[in-house]
Amino acid sequence: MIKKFIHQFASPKTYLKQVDRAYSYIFFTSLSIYLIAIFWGLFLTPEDFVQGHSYRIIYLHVPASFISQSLYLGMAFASAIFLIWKVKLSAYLVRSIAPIGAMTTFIALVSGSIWGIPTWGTWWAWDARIISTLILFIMYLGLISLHDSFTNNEKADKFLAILVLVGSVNIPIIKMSVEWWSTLHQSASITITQKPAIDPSMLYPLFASAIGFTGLVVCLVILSSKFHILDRERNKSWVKDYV
Amino acid sequence: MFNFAFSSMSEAILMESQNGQNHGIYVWSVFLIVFGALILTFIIYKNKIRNLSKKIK
Amino acid sequence: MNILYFELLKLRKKSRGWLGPILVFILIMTAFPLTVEFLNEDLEQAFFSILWIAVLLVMMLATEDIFLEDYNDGSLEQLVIHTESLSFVIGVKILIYWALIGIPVSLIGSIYCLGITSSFEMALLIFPVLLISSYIFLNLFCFGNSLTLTKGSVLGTLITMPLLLPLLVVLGKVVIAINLGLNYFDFLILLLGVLSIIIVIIPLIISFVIRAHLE
Amino acid sequence: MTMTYLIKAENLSYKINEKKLFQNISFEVNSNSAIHITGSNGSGKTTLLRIILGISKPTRGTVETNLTSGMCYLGHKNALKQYLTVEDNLILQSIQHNKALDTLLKDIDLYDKLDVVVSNLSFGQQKKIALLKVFLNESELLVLDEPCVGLDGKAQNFLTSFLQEELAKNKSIIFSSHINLNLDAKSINLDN
Repeated sequence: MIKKFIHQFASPKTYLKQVDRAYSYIFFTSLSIYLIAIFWGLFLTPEDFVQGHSYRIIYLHVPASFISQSLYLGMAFASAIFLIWKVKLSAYLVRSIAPIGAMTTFIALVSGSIWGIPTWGTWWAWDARIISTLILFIMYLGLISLHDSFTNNEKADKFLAILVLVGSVNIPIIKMSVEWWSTLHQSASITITQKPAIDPSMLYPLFASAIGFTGLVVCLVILSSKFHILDRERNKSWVKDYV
Repeated sequence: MFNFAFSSMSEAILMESQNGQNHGIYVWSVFLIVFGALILTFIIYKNKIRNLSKKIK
Repeated sequence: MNILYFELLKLRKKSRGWLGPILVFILIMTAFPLTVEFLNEDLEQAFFSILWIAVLLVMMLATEDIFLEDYNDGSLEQLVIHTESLSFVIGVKILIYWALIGIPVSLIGSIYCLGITSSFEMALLIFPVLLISSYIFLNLFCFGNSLTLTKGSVLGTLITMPLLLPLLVVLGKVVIAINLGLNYFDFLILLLGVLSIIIVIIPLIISFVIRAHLE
Repeated sequence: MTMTYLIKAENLSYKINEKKLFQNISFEVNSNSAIHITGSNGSGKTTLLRIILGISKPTRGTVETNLTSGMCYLGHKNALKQYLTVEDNLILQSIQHNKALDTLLKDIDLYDKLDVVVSNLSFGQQKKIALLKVFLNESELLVLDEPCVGLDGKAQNFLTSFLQEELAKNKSIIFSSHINLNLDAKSINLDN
């Protein structure tokens, strides 16, 4: 029952139709939220007492680093669905999330290291979160090159899903171990369990920028998945009608 | 909460902090990188889809 | 027990498969002091990081060929058709590789440790750590190389190395613990725990991967 | 009484990268029968055999097996270790050195090659060594993928007569071949 439902709902064709309808709404809403949030964060919030104006990078850096990890989680979910129910759509999604994940991780890495110059006095510290972000970046690239090295797409999907799942077990372990190894990075600004350590007037734009950035990344994932679906299913009749 | 932190455009670009350093260069370079990466990725994928559609047709 | 005999028969004629990695290990451990100015203190500081990286590298070299040869000549598909428990065979195969490469490398590593730190206790304590870590390395590289079976070991290493980082951190801590005379046995138990999970899971994953390759 | 079958394949279809290889292939293998799979290059003969063996999975359709003593498979890859001698390779394939083996080796002109390293043998000679496993098998179903490739006329005749004997011994054979072996076989063409 469930299997049949998933297969019907998750046919690439219906997915593309739904997503095409939603795309422009998501894009314009999240773009305006993001622009407002960035404007708010960069011009309207007060200067930080300790870090000065450089703390404004938080509105650009934190959403990217949050998304870069969430995307991996998303890939892991999609991989599990693919391996359990053999839903092709989720295999396509895994492949199309990977480059977007690499892009956001790259943003997080570069923005973080620029932020480090005024704050820590160095652009590269052997710090736990920098290292685990770098590793995440390399893992994304490894996933892409693993998939691209196979000419048989079905096999490539399977191996990619396995590696993503193994990696998803490992990512928290990597984070824990590297944190244990050394820590210099300021502790996370927002945690679920504790009261936020930053002022609400700085926090609201942060949330807004996180939401806006997430929406934009979702748009990118939609575009990327559209490309991969069309590419992989190009011999099917519905694709010719669709295009 | 909604007061401008800077009084002029040039101040906003320089972003001189209380410790006397200009942080504008860091903030704005990150800004450019983030927006550049986003726009570039959007363009790349739009292009890819367009080229592929042509090929399929 | 046929598997054991067969594997040994193959490796007897293929000495580059097991002797090669051991010799490379000796070469690395001999070459690295040449890059450091000859002061014993510097040597000691660099020694353990070189040791772990060298073990890692050698285990990578050792697993390069472990499934590829059987895949290319078709014995892997015969194995899949004729054995009920592919993962058991894979587990035994990894065990043999460890016995032939991991154990000698651990022994040689401890001897080098004795030579450089001139502390017998250190060498004695580092030996079991080397044994366990080389086995874990071997398992994970087997996993990586099974994924990238026909695509070369560079890609295999690229996707396996990130998985090994936590282990490297633990190994670094072990050395500190030994130096300070702290909770060495806690680390040993931790490593053994990790190993026991990996020994069970990795062959299962590899057998799944190999079936997918033959498909 | 229902017919007993060894292998029953129903509506097999296979796709690679969303391209159809073959569609709706159905057949039954009964004991004491031979099936000859034909088709042009790239029509999916090897894939079909691998689906029967259970190595590959069909995109659609099912394969039911009803075997008691397993199957014996010889594919394009001969499963020989190039760096080992013929004798060691036979050990690896669990073939006992006995009189039956000796006479067989004499029949196919390989008796004096036992100590030779496999990589020094020609392609045809290697194929013959791989076939030894088939000649000495005790399973009820033989699955042979292009068994004649690289064999000389004498060896081909030997193979044919061996397969005829096997059929007489109530065994079943599935094989793919471009050459028509002199066997009483039902043929399946993959081209349509």
